[in-house]
Amino acid sequence: MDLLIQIIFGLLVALIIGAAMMVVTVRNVIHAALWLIASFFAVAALYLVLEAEFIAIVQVLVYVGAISILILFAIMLTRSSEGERLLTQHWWAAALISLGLFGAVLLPTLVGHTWNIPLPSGAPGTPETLSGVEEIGRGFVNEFVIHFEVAGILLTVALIGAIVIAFEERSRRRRVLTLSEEHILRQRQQATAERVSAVADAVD
Amino acid sequence: MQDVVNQVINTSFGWGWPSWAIALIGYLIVAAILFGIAPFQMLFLTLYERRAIARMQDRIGPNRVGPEGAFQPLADGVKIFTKEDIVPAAADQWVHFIAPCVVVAPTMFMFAVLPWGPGMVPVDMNLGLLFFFAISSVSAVGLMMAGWASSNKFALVGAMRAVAQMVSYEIPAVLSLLAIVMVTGSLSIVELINYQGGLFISTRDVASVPDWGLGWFIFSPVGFLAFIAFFIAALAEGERTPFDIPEADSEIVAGYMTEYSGMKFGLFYLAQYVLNFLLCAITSIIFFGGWQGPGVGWLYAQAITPANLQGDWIFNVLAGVLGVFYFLLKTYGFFFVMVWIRGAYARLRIDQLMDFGWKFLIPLTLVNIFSAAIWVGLTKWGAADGLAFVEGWSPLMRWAVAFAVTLILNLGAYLFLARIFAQSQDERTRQDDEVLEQLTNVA
Amino acid sequence: MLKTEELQINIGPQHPSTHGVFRMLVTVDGETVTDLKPVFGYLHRNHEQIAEVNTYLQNMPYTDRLDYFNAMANNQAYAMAVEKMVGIEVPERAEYLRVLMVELTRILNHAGALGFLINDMGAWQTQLAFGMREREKILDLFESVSGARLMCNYFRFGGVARDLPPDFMPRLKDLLVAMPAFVDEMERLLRENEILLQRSEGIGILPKDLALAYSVTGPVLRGSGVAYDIRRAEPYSIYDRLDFDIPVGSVGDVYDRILVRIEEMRQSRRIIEQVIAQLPDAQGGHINPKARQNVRPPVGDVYARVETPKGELGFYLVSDGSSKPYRYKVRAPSFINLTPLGDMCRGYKVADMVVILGSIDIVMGEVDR
Amino acid sequence: MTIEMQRGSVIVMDRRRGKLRAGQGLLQGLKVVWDHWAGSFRTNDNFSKIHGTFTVEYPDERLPMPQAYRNMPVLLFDDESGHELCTGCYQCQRICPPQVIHITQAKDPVTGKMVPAATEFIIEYDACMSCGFCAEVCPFDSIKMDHVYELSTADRVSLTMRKTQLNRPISYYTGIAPDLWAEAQAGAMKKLQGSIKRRPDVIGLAASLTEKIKARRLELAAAGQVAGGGGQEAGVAPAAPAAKLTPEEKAAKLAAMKAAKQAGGAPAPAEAPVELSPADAKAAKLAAIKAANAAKQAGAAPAEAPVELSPADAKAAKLAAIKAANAAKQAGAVPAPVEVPSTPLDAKAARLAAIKAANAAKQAAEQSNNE
Repeated sequence: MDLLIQIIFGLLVALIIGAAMMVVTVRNVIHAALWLIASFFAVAALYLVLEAEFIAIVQVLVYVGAISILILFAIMLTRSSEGERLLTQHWWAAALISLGLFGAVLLPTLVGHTWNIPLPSGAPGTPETLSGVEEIGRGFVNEFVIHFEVAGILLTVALIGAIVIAFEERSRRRRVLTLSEEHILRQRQQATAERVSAVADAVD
Repeated sequence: MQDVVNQVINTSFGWGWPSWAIALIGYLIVAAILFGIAPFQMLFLTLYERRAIARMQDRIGPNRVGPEGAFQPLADGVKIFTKEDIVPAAADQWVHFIAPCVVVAPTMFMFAVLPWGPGMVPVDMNLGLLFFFAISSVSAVGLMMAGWASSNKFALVGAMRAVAQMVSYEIPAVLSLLAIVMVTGSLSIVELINYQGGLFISTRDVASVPDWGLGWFIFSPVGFLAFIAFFIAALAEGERTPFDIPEADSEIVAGYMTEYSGMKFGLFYLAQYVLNFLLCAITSIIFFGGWQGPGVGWLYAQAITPANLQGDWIFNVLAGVLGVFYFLLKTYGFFFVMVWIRGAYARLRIDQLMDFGWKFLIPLTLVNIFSAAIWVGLTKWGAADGLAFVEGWSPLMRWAVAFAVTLILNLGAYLFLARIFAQSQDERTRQDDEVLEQLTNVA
Repeated sequence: MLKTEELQINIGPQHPSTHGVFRMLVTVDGETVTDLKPVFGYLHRNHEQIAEVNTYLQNMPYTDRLDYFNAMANNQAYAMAVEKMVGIEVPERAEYLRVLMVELTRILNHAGALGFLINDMGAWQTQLAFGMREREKILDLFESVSGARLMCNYFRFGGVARDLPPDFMPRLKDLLVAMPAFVDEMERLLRENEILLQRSEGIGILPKDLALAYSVTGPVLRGSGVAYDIRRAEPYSIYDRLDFDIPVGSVGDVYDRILVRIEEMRQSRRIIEQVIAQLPDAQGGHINPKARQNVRPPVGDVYARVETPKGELGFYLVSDGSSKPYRYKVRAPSFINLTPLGDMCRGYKVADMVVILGSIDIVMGEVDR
Repeated sequence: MTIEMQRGSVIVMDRRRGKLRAGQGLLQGLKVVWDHWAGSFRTNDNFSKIHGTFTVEYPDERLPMPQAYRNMPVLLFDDESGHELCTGCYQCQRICPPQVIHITQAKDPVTGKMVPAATEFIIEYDACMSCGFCAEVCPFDSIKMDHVYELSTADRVSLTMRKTQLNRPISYYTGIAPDLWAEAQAGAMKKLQGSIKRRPDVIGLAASLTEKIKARRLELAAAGQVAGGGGQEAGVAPAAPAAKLTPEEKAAKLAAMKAAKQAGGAPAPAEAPVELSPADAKAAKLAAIKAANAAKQAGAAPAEAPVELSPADAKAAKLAAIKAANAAKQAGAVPAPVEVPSTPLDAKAARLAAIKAANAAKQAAEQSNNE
């Protein structure tokens, strides 16, 4: 069993890293987004290997199903999907800085962590129900209520922002009149003009 | 399956293979069976649909190839396999190539959690229902890829419509299921089916009801409304009439499939029909008890199960056969309803579809969640949860009160929303004075 | 901010819903049509020029090919034009036979047109199949009387080619028994259906005075609320002896056109029943025996028009005294009704555009000629 | 814009607004479709029903074609004699709107004059518009519209139909359209009777030929006077007729015409030259019998010609029989057209038969004169 898990783990990690590399190296932005989706999906599979079913499913639902679609939409709204390869002469500096930052975040964890993972206590194949829906629900309204609420507010704000942007755009866009609307409009304008001229005549 | 494989390899043959190999073999066997079933469903459903809709149109339908046209799908398959695969010169070759696979794969995944009969589920996942819908949303990526890579305007418009529709209609689908999940308190599909024993009333609500396997959710107001909403959303998700907008042939030719030919096109078809099968199956599981039906529960109680190791294997077989029979009967029944609707209705417009989803279906499902909460409170909670007044009532009484309250609530909500929605639709089409005033000022 | 662009889509000439080879150059903003240019001529067959090298009788089968849904009505218009030019008397019985055929044509055209319209809205052929079933019955009748289903070529100068075969009347009476059930069924499928209401109400409105200005005719004009029907406005043949009503719409949208077509089918049935009742008393044979088919009309010109199911079909003929028309001009209803399409579609969605085109009920054979 | 209306009114369609639409219409639609589904297990074979399947499973079942059905034109010939009804009058070629009919008129091999028959008759089926004008206009009912509609081929050329492909026996046409054929027969009969009343001398001849015949008669009469009365050219030329017809002769002639028409359906065959269709001995025998009958009706004793039939030389025998028939008709004092197309194969036998026939005819004429 362990060997199988290790093989699967290796494959998944290779896929994740490979896909992530492709994301930053391909020139076509859409291709990059698609590689990103592949990476997300592999991460979800990794969660499944860790027997974190709920997280895995949420990863698929949120990242693969929703976020990636949003990314694709966003890319399609941008002007060109074919990016220029921007490789300055100081690319090594950028690489160093990013590596340094990465190390600064990761190294304390790598060094300070005690790497003695306890073996599962129960028999293999019968995981504990860590992902019961009731527990999650209780977690949301008890322990993590602040996080939950903050996330909710954030999403609401984002939603409202999106609506505002779309509305602004809509109001600026000239609505296309249908034939009958145009006709009624013209009739009214005529009537108004006639009224005005009648008034003018009366004044004269 | 794993224990059977273990039995055969290690006990009978005595080869002493490691557990991971046993597990792998077990998974592979199950996967192979499912991969065999899925295309078969597609073949069968295409013939089924064509024959049924032909009857609705006073025709006979394909009856030339084989007895009653039974081999027509195979002939179509041969035809589609031998067709030339045309890739447009302007297409993005790789994405164009991968897109059908991305569309088909999730539908195959979804078979993993589908229970066919009592004890017959490939993976009894705790979160089966969630898994089902999470995976189904992945195919939207494939549609997007197909539409974008074809570099065809019809395909792009079709993909945009498809994705917009899928994303919007997932919400009412999941919300309507949420009501059911609230009642059962579990996301496991197997648990959902087990809940639906009984006769008209679920045994979990009123324990004294005889278990005829007929305590389906459809018989409660909450379940009924959820069923209506879910089935409509399923039609939209499966791109069935009246929601087949992404492939509206009279407007955008074939939508995202426009630039596909040969077996790639066939794969889209495969994905669509398998998805339709799955949606019908999940509808029958959630609202019509899946394999539940008269006799199955009794047979399965005699069978060898983890709970009853002294059972007789013959009952396993009998319960399985009867369960699968009920399940497929219901599933194909729902597919008939899909075909029936396809035969009767025209297609909505994309903005009307969005209106309907967001302005009618989602409020309706939200009301239904409220009803579900009332249902749960009235049937399950007691003084400990703050509902002291139900303490003295008998379970049947509690059930009856819950039924009446939710019925009134749901019916009222439906009529109210229908009126509001009809009015809003009227306003859209009206030569409104307000609208015109606005236009006059602008002009 | 988000930038959006207008997209130009070519709908046609090869497209499932353009009713033939017709192209619409559509500019869309998202899903909204901002501009539409109809492009036609893909089916141009030089009809009018061919007619000028043919004799008058030889043109009769060519008129079948104009609007191939209603060959009988086209024949009638052409026969009337030539008869008017030469001064041929048509026997009473022949007139009744003509009206019978033309009203059957009207039913079959509307049954087909409604079916195709619903198909354009996205239904999967069911309503069309029902319409086609009735159409087939009528075509069987046409076949038994004229020898062909579509290209009937039944009318001759001074009458019709052949009298009714003996089994015609019983079959026609059977057909009339089924007709109310069929129309009611069609109405049930079309009239109350919420989806169809959504797709047709308020879509493609053509206001009354604009309809007149565009000189559209037929159900499109009547749908816009103008009670104009040549059968009443300028009674020809024997229409002044028959009772029938003119259905008109009130708004001028696709829904009104559907309603008008449904009601016209009922009225046509009424006419046919009256024709059946009056036919035995009618005088004369199926054709004026004195009428020569190889006509040489006197020098002059003539315009004759009839109300075909699609609208006013007129033939303008100029004769130079020879056996061939000097000028032959067709006023085709489909062509004229198509002119407001671009304006009617503006501001609606792409899906509506298809429905509006379907509600005009064009046949490209007549548009391109 | 309103119009005056006497019988009828304007109805404004009711849009049924203001009704709550909560899905009833959708359910109604489902009901309609359900009724059709449930009713589709019966077949719909009646015009008065709207439910039930109305599919005709085409290659297995076919709809009966109405008699008037017209698909593509074909040419008719007489079953017994193989005689073609077409005289090559060009009426159909002239009326044909797409101009797909091409006729080559037959010529006498001896004199080079036009004869009322077509040596070649081409119809381009690929361009034919099935209007049926050719059948309507044909004065001899020789071109009729076929009912066969399975004409698809892989190439366009094979749809250019030649005369041999177009020829159909009359019995074929009576099989597909008996009423129409009866109508055509009645029409032809009426025309014939009218012609007999109007022009008793030249019955059944094309109008263009009557002048020639008159001239020829005068010429022959003059020649006869020179030769000393009643002589005739040997061999090819038939008996020269008496200048005046007796009433008996007239009756005999009418009977002959009728007999010919019963087989041929038109007055044309009586005079028209015959081209042999590939017929077998049986057909020849039939023709011989018919000729004998015709001769009998001409008031003569049975001609010898049919008796001498030998099955070995069927073709020659048939030719002889036809000649005999002609001769018998000529006993009715109509001058026979001189143009007798003889097959090059056995011209000699044919010539012999013709001479024999002429003799028989002479005998017959003498007998009838004696009577």
